[in-house]
Parts: sequence; C-alpha cells; structure tokens
Amino acid sequence: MIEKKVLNAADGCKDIFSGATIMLGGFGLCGIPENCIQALVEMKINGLTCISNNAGVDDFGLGYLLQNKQIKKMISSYVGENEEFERQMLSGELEVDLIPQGSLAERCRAAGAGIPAFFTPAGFGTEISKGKEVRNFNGKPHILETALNADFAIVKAWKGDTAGNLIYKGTARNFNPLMAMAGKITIAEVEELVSPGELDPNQIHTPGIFIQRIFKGSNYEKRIEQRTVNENK
Amino acid sequence: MIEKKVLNAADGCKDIFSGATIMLGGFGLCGIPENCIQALVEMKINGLTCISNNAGVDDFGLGYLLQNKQIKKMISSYVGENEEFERQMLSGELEVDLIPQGSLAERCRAAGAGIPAFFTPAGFGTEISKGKEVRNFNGKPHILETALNADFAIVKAWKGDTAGNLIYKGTARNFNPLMAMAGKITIAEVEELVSPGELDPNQIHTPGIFIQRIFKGSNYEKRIEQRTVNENK
Amino acid sequence: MGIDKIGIAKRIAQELRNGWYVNLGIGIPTLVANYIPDGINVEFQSENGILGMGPFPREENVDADLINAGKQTITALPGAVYFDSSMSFAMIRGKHVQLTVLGAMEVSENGDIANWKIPGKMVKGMGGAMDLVASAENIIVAMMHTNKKGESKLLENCSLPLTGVNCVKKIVTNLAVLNILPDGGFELLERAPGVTIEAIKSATKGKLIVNSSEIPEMQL
Amino acid sequence: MGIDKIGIAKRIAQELRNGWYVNLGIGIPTLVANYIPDGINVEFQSENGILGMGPFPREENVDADLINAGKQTITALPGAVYFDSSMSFAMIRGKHVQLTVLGAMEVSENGDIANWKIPGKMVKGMGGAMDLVASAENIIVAMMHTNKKGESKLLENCSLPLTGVNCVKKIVTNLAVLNILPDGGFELLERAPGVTIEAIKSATKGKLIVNSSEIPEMQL
Repeated sequence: MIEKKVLNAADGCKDIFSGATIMLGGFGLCGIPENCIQALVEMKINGLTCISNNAGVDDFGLGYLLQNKQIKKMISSYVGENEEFERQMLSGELEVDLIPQGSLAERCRAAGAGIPAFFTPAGFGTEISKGKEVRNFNGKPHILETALNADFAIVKAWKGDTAGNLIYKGTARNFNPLMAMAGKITIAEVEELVSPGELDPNQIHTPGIFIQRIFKGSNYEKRIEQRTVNENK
Repeated sequence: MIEKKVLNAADGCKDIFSGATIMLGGFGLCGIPENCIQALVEMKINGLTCISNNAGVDDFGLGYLLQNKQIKKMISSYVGENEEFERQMLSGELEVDLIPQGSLAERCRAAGAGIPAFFTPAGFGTEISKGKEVRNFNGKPHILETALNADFAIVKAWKGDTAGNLIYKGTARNFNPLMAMAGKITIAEVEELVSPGELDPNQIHTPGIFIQRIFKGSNYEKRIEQRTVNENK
Repeated sequence: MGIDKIGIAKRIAQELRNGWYVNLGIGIPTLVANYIPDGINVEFQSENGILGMGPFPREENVDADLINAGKQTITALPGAVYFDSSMSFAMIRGKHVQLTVLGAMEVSENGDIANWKIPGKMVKGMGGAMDLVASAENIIVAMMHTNKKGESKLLENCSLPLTGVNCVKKIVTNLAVLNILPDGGFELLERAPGVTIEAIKSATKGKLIVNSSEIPEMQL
Repeated sequence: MGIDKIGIAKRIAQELRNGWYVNLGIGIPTLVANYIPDGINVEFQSENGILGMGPFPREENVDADLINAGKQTITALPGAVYFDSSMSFAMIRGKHVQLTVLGAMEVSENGDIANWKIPGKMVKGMGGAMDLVASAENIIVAMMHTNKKGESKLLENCSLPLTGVNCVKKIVTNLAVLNILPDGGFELLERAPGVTIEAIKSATKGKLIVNSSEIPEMQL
C-alpha cells in the first residue's frame, strides 16, 4: 500500500505556486474542496489559472480567491451569481474562458486518460468552434477538442482511505473524479478518512493511483445556493 | 421508474438476428454473459460479428458459438487458448480484427458517449496504424481511432435492479460497463435482481439508462481458465 | 395573451412518452415535471450527475450534497443513480436521453437556437446547453413567443450568438405549438386557447407555415 | 549461460522504487512480484481491472470473479480497487503507472519492441501490450538474450511485426542489464555473474556500447 496521507490543507497545498494552473472540483457550491480553498487564500499566492465548472459566490468557494484578486484566469462553463467576478471580468482584470460543460468534463477526463484530443458535436456552429478543426462523422459536424491539464487538481470526496481511494456522495461527485485524474499533483480532502481495506474495493469511485495527497478536512459549511423546498403536504 | 425486466435470456435476446453485430462483456471467461450466450446457441442465428476482448475457450463462452459456426467475424484484443478458433481463422472461415485492448475499451466507451473519434498513442508505428491518421501531440505521434458501435450489447453483472442499474463484482467488471453504453439495445443478465431503491444510488456502476432489458440469470458455471493457487504455508 | 408558463409546461408534458429519459432545463422546463400525464413513466436526468431526480425535498430532508443543475436542492427517487460529469454528458452526447426541454432567447426557422449570451451584457456561460442542443435528437424549446420589448423570438435568423445549429424540433410558446420543418420554417400545429392565427402570424417574424385554416387549440 | 528466469525477475525487482504503481506482463515479469526489496512499497496494476493485486489465493479462497490479465486467479490486498477496462487503460495511457515490465521476442537498438506476432503462425493478439508500450515512460523488457535457435533478440532492427516504437528504456536478460540510449544502441550496464563482455557481444546482434572495461556483475 502506498501511503498518501498528509496533515491538513496547508500541508497538502504547500507547493502550489503563484501562476499555477489548478483544477477544483465541485458544481456550484456542491462538492467543493472548502479546506484547500481556504488554504490557498491564506497562502496569498496569486496569478492563478483556475479550472472549475463554476466560480463560487461572492463570499464562498472560489469567490474568496476572486475577492483577494488571486485569480488571473477562470476556465469554467457557467460563472453566474457572482458580482465580484462580473466586476473583474468587465474591467478586464480577469480573463475568462467559457467551455461547454460536457466538453469541460471530457477534456479533464481525456487529460487523465492520455487521450490528447477527441471530436464532439458540442459547440459546432457557435463561437466556441472558432479556429477549431471541424470534421463530419455520420453526416454530422464535430469539432476537435483537446485534453485539459493542470499543475494541481484539488478534489473533495465523502470518504477516502490513506491509499488515496475515494468515494463521493450524491451529486457532490460531479467534476471531482475527472479532475482527480487530470492533475499532475492531485490533492484530496475528505470528510472521513479510513485505513486501506475499510472501503469496499468494488465501490471506489477514484482509485488511489490518481491521488498524491489526502487529508481529513474539517468544519465543512456545505453552503446551499438554492435552498428549494417542497411546501406541499 | 422505467421497468426493464424481461423473463430470461431467450426473452432478452429474442430479436437478435443473423448478421447482427453483438458486443459481449467479459475478460477471458471472467464476467461473461453465460445465459445469453447459451440463448444465442439455441437460437441458431449465424453470420454474427462478435466484439469481445477474447473468444472464449473451445467448450465454453464464445467457443460454443464458434463450434456451431455462428460467428462470421471476431473483433478482439486476444484470442489465444482456442483450437477451433485457430482452425477457422487459418482456414479463412472466420474473419478476425485484432485491436489493442485499451483502444478496444475506449472505442466502446466513445460509442456510448457520443465521441465519434479520438487520438491515442497505442499502435503507432505498428501495422495497427496502417491507413489511420497520425498526428503529433506534445511531440508524440498518435493515431485516430473511431467509436465502435453494436446492434446489441450483452453484459453480465453481479447485482441489478429492474430499472437496469448494475453493480459488478471484482475483475468481472472489465468491458461490461463500456459495452453496456455502446449497444443500440443492451441486455443485462445478473446474479441477483432486486427492486429499484434496494441498491445504493452512490454505488451503481452502470446507470439503468444504458440498459434496455434485464433478467436474473441461472446456473452460472463461472469456469476458471487458470486456476492458480499459492501452495505456500 | 395566450397561456402562462404553467400552461406551456402542461402542454410540453403531453409530449412525454412512456420509458423516456428526459433532461429539463432551468425555468419553464423545470415545471414540466409537475404535470406528467397519468400512466406515463419517465425519468429525469440532471446534467450535474443524477438520474431519477425527484421533487424538491421537505425542509427536514434538505441535503447539500444533492442538487440539480440549477443548484436547487432536490430528492432522489427509488432506482436513482449518481454519477460524474463525464458519465452525465456521455448519456447526453451518446443520445441515451430521449428528450431535452430548454428555454431560448431566439429560435430561427431552421432550428438554430440562441440562449446563452447577449453581446454587451455580462456573460454567465453556456453551462451544459451547447452539449445538450448539439446532441439531443429531440429538443423542445419552451419560451414566450415574444421578448419583453414585444419583439418576436421566432426569427428567420438568430441575431444573438448561437448555442447550436439545426437542432430545435419543436417549440411551445404562450401562443402556439410549432414544428421546425426539415427544409426550414415554423409549422403551426396548435393555437393557445383563444389566440387567433393572425395573432400568431404577427408575433412570428420568421417564416410561419399554416397548412390548414383549421388549426386546433391546445388541450390543456 | 548466465542467470535463470528467477534471476532476471530478482534483478528487475531491484529497479522498483517506493510508491510506484507497476504493471507486470505475463511470464518472467509476473515473477518480479515475488522479490520486492525490503522497505519498498509498490502496488501492482493488472490491466483487466485491479490495482493492489496480491499473491495467488489459497485453494479455499479461489474466486472466479478475481483474476489477473493472465487469467490466473489472484487475491486483492487491503486498499485494492476494481475498475473497468477504460479506467484501467486511462491509468496506463495517462502515465499514472510508473513502471511496465514485459517480455519480448525482439528489441531493436532504438527501443522498438516486437512481442505479439510471428508471420505464418497463429496470431493470438496483442492484448494490452500495444497500449502499454505506447504509453509507459518507463519500460523494462525481461527476456532471454537469445531465442531457442540461439539467435540474438537484441537487433539493429526488429524483423517481426512491431508492438511499439522507441519505447523500451532498459532490458534485463539472462546475460546482462542494458540501457537503450536516446540516440540508439544497447549500453551494457551489468553482466550476469560469470558472463564475459565477449559473450554478451557475441549474443548481441545490434550495436552494443561498452563504455568501460569494468562492467560490474549483477548483485542478486
């Protein structure tokens, strides 16, 4: 068994440098690596390129890093619900690269899987396809998309073992397993950290081979963006 | 909940026709759909193109279909350990298309995922790359491989529910989840069939959306090709 | 004029067929789930990673780890599955989802759709919309027939940046149900209760095709 | 002459580094797992879908659903994981596996490898070998220095159909340990106990590079 345990978020993130490209799992605020984001804030590194489906909200998630002007560029599929983001984007302080969500997911997986490029129909005929190779398959136009790599990937799981095996819960899985595969160094924070052998080997979502560092996170807020309840009955 | 339950293998396979292209899960004899293979034998259909990592042994698995000359073409990565296969191949009765194992797996996934083609380094500079587009990425040559579709996919899982959700056991998973995604019609046989809600939604390997028919198989032999035991201690 | 958003949702719900997997976009499309006809079993997919999505939770069942693509808290029905984003879009791109319903800012008479960007305004991003419209074989647009300025949203060509081309098959608005014909044009299929063909014509800037003087009213 | 298969496996085991994930091919490479040096933790991947592969099972623990890529029954160690074939080759193609050890029929002085097909003979298929050699950054070939006819397997160019090009980094045979140099050529690093440089020269048809008259013996 190969041991991956580190002390905490600060230990896991210690060599992330200003100017690094970082992938961060999560969809909205669901399944985001809260502890590591806090560590990045405290490290005061900047000039970061962040690859994340969304950009958090003003006072939570990646919004913290935006408030502190630590992010140079965001690569996302949807960045609404964030006023500071809007301000920095419109003022030109922040570069933004928007990618269709399925292409973003597949490009992360491709990077992790050693597939340098693939064809997808998503975005054909739109501004997304500008400058990209177009080819017909089965009579339908597709565009060539390339793998998306990162210096570091930071993911959040529900349970993990010290060999780096991860299990996610509910829709907090989202981009986490794909980004875990794509990082040169991947750091995982988990709600519950157990010994190897305690997780069912049939039931692991991210095999430990993709994880370089793992720690048990603390004080998860798990903020809900759109608390929507059923008033009936 | 969308109901997928059928009576048995004969019911699940009833519309598979002579000349069809069929994917069959399994690695060696591990995780093969024993019940459906038996049904195909009894249906006496022929001219089949079978996509399967291996071709069974003389008297088990796909070997049955070979003995009965029901297979016109095999698409596999490794076809050793089968004398009748060798005889038919050398005599020209059987067409054989050999594909690197990782490319076979990825081409099945690609078909299921709506990715018509992707680049891989596997096979560059070998006879596999003949006639295929070559392109450099990161200074390394890759070849373009295309999605591999099938009229039917037949998979074997450990547990399933009547909505078609599947869980595999051990290394019997192998190609099954990928082929499940790639069939126009996918038929699943399982050792244990339960009601929707009995399987943990976090722990399903193949979501039911990919499965059109499911039934509880019976009389699994699960033959072992290389029984290898540790005599020590 | 015409029906309200709930009416649009109810009319679209009539398009559901037994055994379909369905992806509903944010806004009016989300409402469709409330009006599934009796005897029709469908399963809802949300692209953030769930199949078998149920209604919103009761207060005591809210789970931060269980949301839909609109980031709303949801529940899961028996037989539900969670999966990652690449598996989710494998379902969508691989045509395993039988129906996609989404909103639009503009639709052109050849089925182009624009629903993600207004030049000069803050761009929030396309999310999963480009993957959905490029992949789905059966796309219904749910929208108001005209925008807030009263201008038609059914055009000869979209003026806004496109989300996808030649992809919309059917449109349900507050005024009408329309097919997009393979050779282009909005074929009028149904009128909203009390809405005249003339009213629909005047609210449709693209080519409206009326094959019969007897266009039936929607039955809601 | 030289060492036996177990000796080759023992020598290759010395190449293992702490924390590596390793894929072992069928034959001699499989034996490497038996000689892991003390203090070295590695995990074995088998491309049919397991990471954390353990030794062969005792009779009472044989499980038909648990095999390696050679179709042998195996066990799983604590911390093991099972996965599907696309995930397995994602690990391999994505360079997450630090070392691949496999057998060969021929290796050329520029690192080409042939190990899957002999023209005129029954072809069994390449299995995962082409993916492995095309992807791995660190490939060690374990083989006898010569074939059954006594002909060198270390050649200027492979005569058999290739499995991969420019990929082999190191070779361990019954006679020697050799590096493949970036510009081509077999660099002699170690001799098997009692084997002379002359003997290795005469068994090597491709360009043998001997940078020193003092080539050490393997320490097994």
